[in-house]
Amino acid sequence: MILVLLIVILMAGGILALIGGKWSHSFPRGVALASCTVAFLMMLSLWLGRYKGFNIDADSNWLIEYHKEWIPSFGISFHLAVDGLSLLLLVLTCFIGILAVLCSWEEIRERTGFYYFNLLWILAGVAGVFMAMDLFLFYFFWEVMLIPMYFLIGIWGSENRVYASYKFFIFTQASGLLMFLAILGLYFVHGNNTGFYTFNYFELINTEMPPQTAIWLMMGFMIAFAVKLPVIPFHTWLPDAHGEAPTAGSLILAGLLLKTGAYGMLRFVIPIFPGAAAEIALPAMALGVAGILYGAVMAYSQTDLKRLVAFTSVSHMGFVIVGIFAFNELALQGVVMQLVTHAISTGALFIMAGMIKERLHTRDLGQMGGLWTQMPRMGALGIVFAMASLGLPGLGSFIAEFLILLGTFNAQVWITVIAASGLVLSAVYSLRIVQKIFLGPPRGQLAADLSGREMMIMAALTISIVWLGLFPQPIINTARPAIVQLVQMLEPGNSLQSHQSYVK
Amino acid sequence: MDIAFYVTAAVTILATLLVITRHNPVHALLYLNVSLLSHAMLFYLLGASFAALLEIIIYAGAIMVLFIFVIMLLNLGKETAEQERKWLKWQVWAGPSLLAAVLFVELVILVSSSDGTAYEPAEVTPREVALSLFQVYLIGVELAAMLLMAAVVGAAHIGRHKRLVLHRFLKEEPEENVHEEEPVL
Amino acid sequence: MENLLWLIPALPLAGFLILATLAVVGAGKKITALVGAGSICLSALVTLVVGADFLGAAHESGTYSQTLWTWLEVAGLSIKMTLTLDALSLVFIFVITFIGALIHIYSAGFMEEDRDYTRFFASMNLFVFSMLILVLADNLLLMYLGWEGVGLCSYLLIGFWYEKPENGYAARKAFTMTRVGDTAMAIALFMLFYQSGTLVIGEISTAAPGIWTPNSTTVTCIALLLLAGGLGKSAQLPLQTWLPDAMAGPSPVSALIHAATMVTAGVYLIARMHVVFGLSEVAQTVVAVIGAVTLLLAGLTALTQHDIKRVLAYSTISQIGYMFLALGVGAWTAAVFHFMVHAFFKALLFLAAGAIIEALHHEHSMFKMGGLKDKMPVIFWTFMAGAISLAALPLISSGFYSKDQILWYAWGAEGGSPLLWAVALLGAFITAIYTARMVILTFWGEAKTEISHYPGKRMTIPLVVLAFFSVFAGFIELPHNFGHFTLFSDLLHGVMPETALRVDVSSEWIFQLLAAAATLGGIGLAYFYYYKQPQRLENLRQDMVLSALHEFWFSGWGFDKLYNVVFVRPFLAIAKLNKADVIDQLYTGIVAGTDGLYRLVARTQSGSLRWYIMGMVIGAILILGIQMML
Amino acid sequence: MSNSDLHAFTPLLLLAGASVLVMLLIVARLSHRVIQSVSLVLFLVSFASLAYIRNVLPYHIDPLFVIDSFGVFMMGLIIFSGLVVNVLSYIYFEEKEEGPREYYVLLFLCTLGACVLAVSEHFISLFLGLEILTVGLYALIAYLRKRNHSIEAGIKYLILAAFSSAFLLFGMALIYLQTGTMAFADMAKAITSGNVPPLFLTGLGMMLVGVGFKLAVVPFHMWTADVYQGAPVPVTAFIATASKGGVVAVLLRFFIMIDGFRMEGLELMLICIAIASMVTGNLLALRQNNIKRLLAYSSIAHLGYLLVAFIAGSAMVPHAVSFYLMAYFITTLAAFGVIVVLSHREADAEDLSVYKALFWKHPVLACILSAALLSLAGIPLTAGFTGKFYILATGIQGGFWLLAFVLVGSSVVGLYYYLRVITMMFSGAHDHLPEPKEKHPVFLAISMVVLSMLTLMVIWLGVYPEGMLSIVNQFHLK
Amino acid sequence: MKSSISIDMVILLAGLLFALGIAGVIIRKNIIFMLLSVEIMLNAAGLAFIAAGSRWGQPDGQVMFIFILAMAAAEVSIGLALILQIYHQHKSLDIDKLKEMNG
Repeated sequence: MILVLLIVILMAGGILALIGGKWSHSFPRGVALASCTVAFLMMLSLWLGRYKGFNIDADSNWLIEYHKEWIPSFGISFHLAVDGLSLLLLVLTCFIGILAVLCSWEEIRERTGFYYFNLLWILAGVAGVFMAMDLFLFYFFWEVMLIPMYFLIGIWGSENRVYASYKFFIFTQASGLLMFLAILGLYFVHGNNTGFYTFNYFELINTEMPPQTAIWLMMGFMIAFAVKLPVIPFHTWLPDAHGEAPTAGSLILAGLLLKTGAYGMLRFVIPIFPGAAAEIALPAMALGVAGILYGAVMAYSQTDLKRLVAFTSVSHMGFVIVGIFAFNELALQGVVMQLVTHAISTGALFIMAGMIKERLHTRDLGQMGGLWTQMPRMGALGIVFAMASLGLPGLGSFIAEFLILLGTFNAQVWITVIAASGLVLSAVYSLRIVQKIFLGPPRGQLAADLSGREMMIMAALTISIVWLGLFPQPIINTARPAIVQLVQMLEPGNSLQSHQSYVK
Repeated sequence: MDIAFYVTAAVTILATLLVITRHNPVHALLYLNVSLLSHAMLFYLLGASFAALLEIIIYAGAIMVLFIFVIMLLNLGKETAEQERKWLKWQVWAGPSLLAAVLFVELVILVSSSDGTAYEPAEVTPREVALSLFQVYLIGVELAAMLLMAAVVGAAHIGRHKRLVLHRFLKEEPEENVHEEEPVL
Repeated sequence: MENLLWLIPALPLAGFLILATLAVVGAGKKITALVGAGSICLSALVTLVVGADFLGAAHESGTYSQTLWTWLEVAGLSIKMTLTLDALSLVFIFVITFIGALIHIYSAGFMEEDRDYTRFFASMNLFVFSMLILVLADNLLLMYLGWEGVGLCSYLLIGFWYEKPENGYAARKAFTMTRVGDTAMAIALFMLFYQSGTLVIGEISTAAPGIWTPNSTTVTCIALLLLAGGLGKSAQLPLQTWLPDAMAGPSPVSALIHAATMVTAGVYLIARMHVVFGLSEVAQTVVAVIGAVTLLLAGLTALTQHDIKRVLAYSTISQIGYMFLALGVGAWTAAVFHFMVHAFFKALLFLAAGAIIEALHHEHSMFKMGGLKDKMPVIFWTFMAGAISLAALPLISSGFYSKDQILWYAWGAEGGSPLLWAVALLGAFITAIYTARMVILTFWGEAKTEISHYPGKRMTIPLVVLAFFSVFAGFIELPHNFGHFTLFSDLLHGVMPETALRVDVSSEWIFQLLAAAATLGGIGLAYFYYYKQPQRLENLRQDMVLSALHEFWFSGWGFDKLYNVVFVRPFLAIAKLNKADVIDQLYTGIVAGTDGLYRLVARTQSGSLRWYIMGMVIGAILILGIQMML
Repeated sequence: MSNSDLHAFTPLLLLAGASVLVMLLIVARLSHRVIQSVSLVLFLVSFASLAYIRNVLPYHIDPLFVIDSFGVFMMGLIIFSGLVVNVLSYIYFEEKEEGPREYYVLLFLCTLGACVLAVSEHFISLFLGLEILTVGLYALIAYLRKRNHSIEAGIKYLILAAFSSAFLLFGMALIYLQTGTMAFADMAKAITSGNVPPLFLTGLGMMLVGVGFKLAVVPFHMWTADVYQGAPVPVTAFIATASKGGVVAVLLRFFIMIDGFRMEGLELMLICIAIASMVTGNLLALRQNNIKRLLAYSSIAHLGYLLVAFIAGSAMVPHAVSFYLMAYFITTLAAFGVIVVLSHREADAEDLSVYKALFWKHPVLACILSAALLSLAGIPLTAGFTGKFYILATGIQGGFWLLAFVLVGSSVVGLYYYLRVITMMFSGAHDHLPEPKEKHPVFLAISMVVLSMLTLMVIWLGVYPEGMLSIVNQFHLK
Repeated sequence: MKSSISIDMVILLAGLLFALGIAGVIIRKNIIFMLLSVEIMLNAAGLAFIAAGSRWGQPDGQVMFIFILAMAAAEVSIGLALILQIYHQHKSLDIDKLKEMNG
């Protein structure tokens, strides 16, 4: 029930904000903050409640489940369930949600009601994606998060927002529809095999199909997730969307929406199509590596701060796909870490870009420089997150990238070596950010240093990233059962009867 | 009786051809009348005498008269014929005719690919038709009435012609010029 | 007492955290200096205590470990936050905390005028912390944390005066180039993990002989990759070009980071992993050759520099070259010994140079100095102490003892060869020349720049202390024919093997003599050209070949240019070329195509009824056509 | 006709009677307000009568009609559309220069025609229903006869409709010639044995031209935009919904009864038509700045989507088609409703610029229109999504992957223009206050209530379609 | 009345007339002529129905014909009313002038 409650709180908060926005300018943000906080606390209590000592209390992977018929005519049910992986991402979702509300606090002055409505509904959609255990429901949530995001970019974005919002929407929608086709295909393959038509994940996971079919169906899923992640060559929506979105929008995009792609691969592509996934592992990893390098080079060449950060996302997500297709526990744990830490580090960079834009009214790196003099606090934090972005040990990203590379090394030596060269390039672009914004002669802009609210946001992020860097074990332990199971699935002749293992 | 059929058919085709090629509307209309009359003849030959009568009375009579009315009302005469002559260049009609011809050829091929047994046209008497109309297809007839009602109401509304009102005190109700009467059934 | 081990890195870390908080809150300079320097001094104190305890207790295993918490535990990979103290790390932490403390005290005076006083000390403290982690780490991943951490601090401190863009670029260059090495090292870590199943250094060292057959490709690969990491940090060929530019940072930074400690991290790494290196002859040879080539190249470059700090920078590269050479030939202890001695005298030289530069309105060029001998006596004498050690003046300088040992092993150790020795000897000659040149240009002759102010006590006292050590630190390790006093190597032999010799030890005196001759010859040559007859030098400059050579050396053998052409420019060109993202053009193309299709079909909606009917007829034709076909 | 015949026939009789009654009211020179209200009541009564005949289903009135649950459902949809159009008509026509009274007569007749189509199982009733609908529409389209666009649209529609009717008739004649019957069921018997005779297929092909015109599928689509644009907005809404619904219903019934799916040639034709419609429709709408035309083009695409389900030929077809039609009807009515509310005396709210900043001026209207457009685009939470899901499921079940891909691909293109409208609605500043509308607060309020209800239905069908699905899934046409 | 007319011949005749009607509709620009041509097509269809009815000896063909007649009348009436309006507004019956809506 807590799972349903999570979605309900977010959605209801959104509606309340929408209605309240008619009368009061500041009411909606209060509501939004309250509902995000409540959601966060709920998830946190769930996590801590299940997390005993060093291991998640796991007599089963599935910690909690909610199941109710929805459209029985098609075998569709409202089926939510959470394992360690989902739980982590849910906590992350709520955390990023709070930050998103906080960093919109002053930035958004118009139509606040509608704004926070959209914000909360995106969160609800993302949360739904992380919980849905019915493929139809999954697709449903997958799309639910799009429209509010589209509004968020399209209404509150900067100059080129309309183009960006179209691009974002059409890319994700197009790929989403392909996934939908694949879901339907899977539905019928399973139905024809067993005579039992259902969208239930735990049933479909055991679908047997000829390899050729599996490849095609998997491609449908893969493309959708690859666009979200994004894997080159499907990344081009990202810089535009990130660049034009309001700060909270970029934060959520980078922090959460991209994660849904990786989550989808972990949750659906590998378990449902282990054979096919193994078959495309090498090309997928090659694309991942290409993404790492390409994203890094592109990031370096950008003059727009937010676009730059967006391309770093492309680069970082390249690690994710490399790690996923390395198919071993080390790499997969690295992927989970990368999902969490990237949300924090890149999110922080976007928040910072937003703060700078609020002060200087530009995202052009050419017009920045020497900001350290006026904003030493931001300068220091900027360096922290630039370092996080380049994977400095001691910060969370390092753990992620190290584990991914370490895991991948076992699978593909040369892929790893090339991917590792991304570490050098990431230093190149990350330091360029620092150089262009904070270093150099001051240009005489008037920019106040961080306010108390902003310090609070950044402090939360800094503490998180350091915590993740020095003591990542809670994350790893929480994700472990899910990851272990995933790895077992990939071993041939070891198809797990997973539906028997969740809590009844 | 084959001869009669072929002659009538020839007349029909010729008349129809002339309808679509004449410049003067009235001429065309008259040719169409000829075509309709020969249609009636064909119907008769096919044993549908009732239909033949209706063709003459309603089609050639009533409907064509409507056309005549309109042509008169709009005073379409020589000028229209001139205009038509200008319009009907071969560049204009060659392509469309070709399309029609292609369609016809296709039809011919498709139709002639059927079994093609000759048959005896059976005569269907007016009585049978009437019985069928008022027993089996009674609802159809009623629906036809609704159809005509729609036509009347529609035509009445569209055909209505507003006069220019010169003085606001003399503003009259728009006069209804019904150019249409309900065709007899 | 050994339980205090964690305090050694924790104190600088606490200092950093306090200073970071102070930076936000805003604090006076006094308290900043107190916290900044105090934390390191305390750390040094703890080091002394712990060190004494360690030496006294003499653990049976020769090491002492302290586990703080588990860092990472995934699928067979278990990394603990464990600090390990053994003789090698003891030497290093001693140097780090002790010299670090002195430099912090010096900095308290040196940086007095600076606006970002707090930031400076915060970064310095963080650096000391990272460096301590690097040397105390019990596993390679933790070491990597320190390894990259010092890189970060180096970056922060090179770019400390960020308002000058060049400084920022220099910092970036340093970070990026070392990152190249670090990445290679990361790959080495992967290989090590999969080969040995652990990243704990001790376990690897123990297990190594059982895992790899000597000279196997794998072990060579691992060693070379580790070496690449070391090359980056230690500014050895071919990753050396960042170090001279790193002189953009404040002089205490150069002293601490770019002379005494961080740049020797490569030496530490190789010494630490000596078991792995010992298994691969190829790797050993490569280390030696790189060391030799680097020391020569850097020495020749130092010969031509104008900027006093750049001379010192190249000399640092050169001296580290010696250490690598020593490592390469298997003279492990000699390398570490030279490291220690070098740390003292090079830190001293940098600090003294910093004091000079500050006194002369931030004038870096030696040719605009001169005549300081009498005006700044303290500086002069301390600088001289450092300089004789650098030049390895026989008998009275500690540099002589450490360098002499290396020269001897370059010949005599099992990995040594006459060629290596010859190069090293030539290097010693060159070292003497540029050292003398530097001293002469700076302190003799006429004064060319006014002195604005004199260094205070906080700056001079550390100089004096360092000068003492530069001169006398060498006496803890004396050659066999000089009393055979081997306190230092004895200490280390618990950790590292003794150097095996291929020739008899009795011939060592010849090489000592030759080394002394080289040094004295070099000094004499410099004295002749730079003091006695400078016009001769002018004549030499007229020579086309020599001046071209001078240019070439001056530019650091053209490495910067080469890298510019081979790496930087192509990268920039690609980045610039593809700024608009070529893949995006694909989608733009699709959009344009769709738009074109739209225009095409939109034209069918002409509004002409006849056209519409024709469309229908065509449709009918097509439908019937399909029927005909089937 | 027996009493039970009459019983089963009540809705149609009511509609026919309503048209006569309204005519009498016109003669009595009652005001627009009264006539509109009376028609509203009459529509409601007809709609309610559908429930009344529920227990006699399925009922055959030989040979012309079969009144079964599918037919009643379709009639329900059609009458419902008529009802909504009727509600919307008041505020639209009251300000117009034309006397709006005859309009209601024609509206009833058209609804009647469409309903006849929905329950006919004979060529004669098919033809008559179609013609009642079409002839009524001639007049309705050109209703604002003083406007050039209206009259242009009228004549275009008239000539094309007659033209296509001729094709339809000729095709029917060929089929009749081949089979000797005009009842669908008998026809099926006549062709069960062996191969389908070519004459029959030719007839089907020619009928397809006629039906294709009514459905506005490519290549018989070109009239759509002009007619949508020229006709009064409520009429456009009617064309988009009821008129198409009736034709789809009869076509489906015809196809299923004669088992048209086994004819490969026909299937191929339909596939071509479906693909062409999806692609062309969406392409045409791409940069359209007139929202009526835009919706016209989108309707072309949507009929293409519908054909995807149609072609699949499985038992799911009637279910998918009925559900999709319902979703489409509700959505389209909502969209046109917004246009009606925003239209002025002088001009319809057809230019996209009218919709600028609508979100801030009329948030409710904007939300309704957005919901409608998103539903048309097939985004979850809306009826359109469920409908599209059903269609895709049907198509994929039949193994028509190509069609499914084209559907997906073209609807991505389609997204663009729906988004354009939505973007238009939230772009622009909140510069001026809502214009003080309207003179007819009561009817405006009623319209708004209806539109809001439609929107709620759109969302309801998107979120919890199970109730409706379980109704739809009972249909059997064989 | 006996005849041995081939069914194909009648259908072909109807088809030809139908095609002529189509040609007329496309060729002519004058709306009246277009309407006339449509009448030709409808007539052709009627002929086909009569022929079919006659082949099967059923009245249905004629019944259908009658309905076609009704439909033709209905259509012509509205069509002509529209023509009047067009003429009043455009002073021309040129269909190509009615192209205001396009795109």
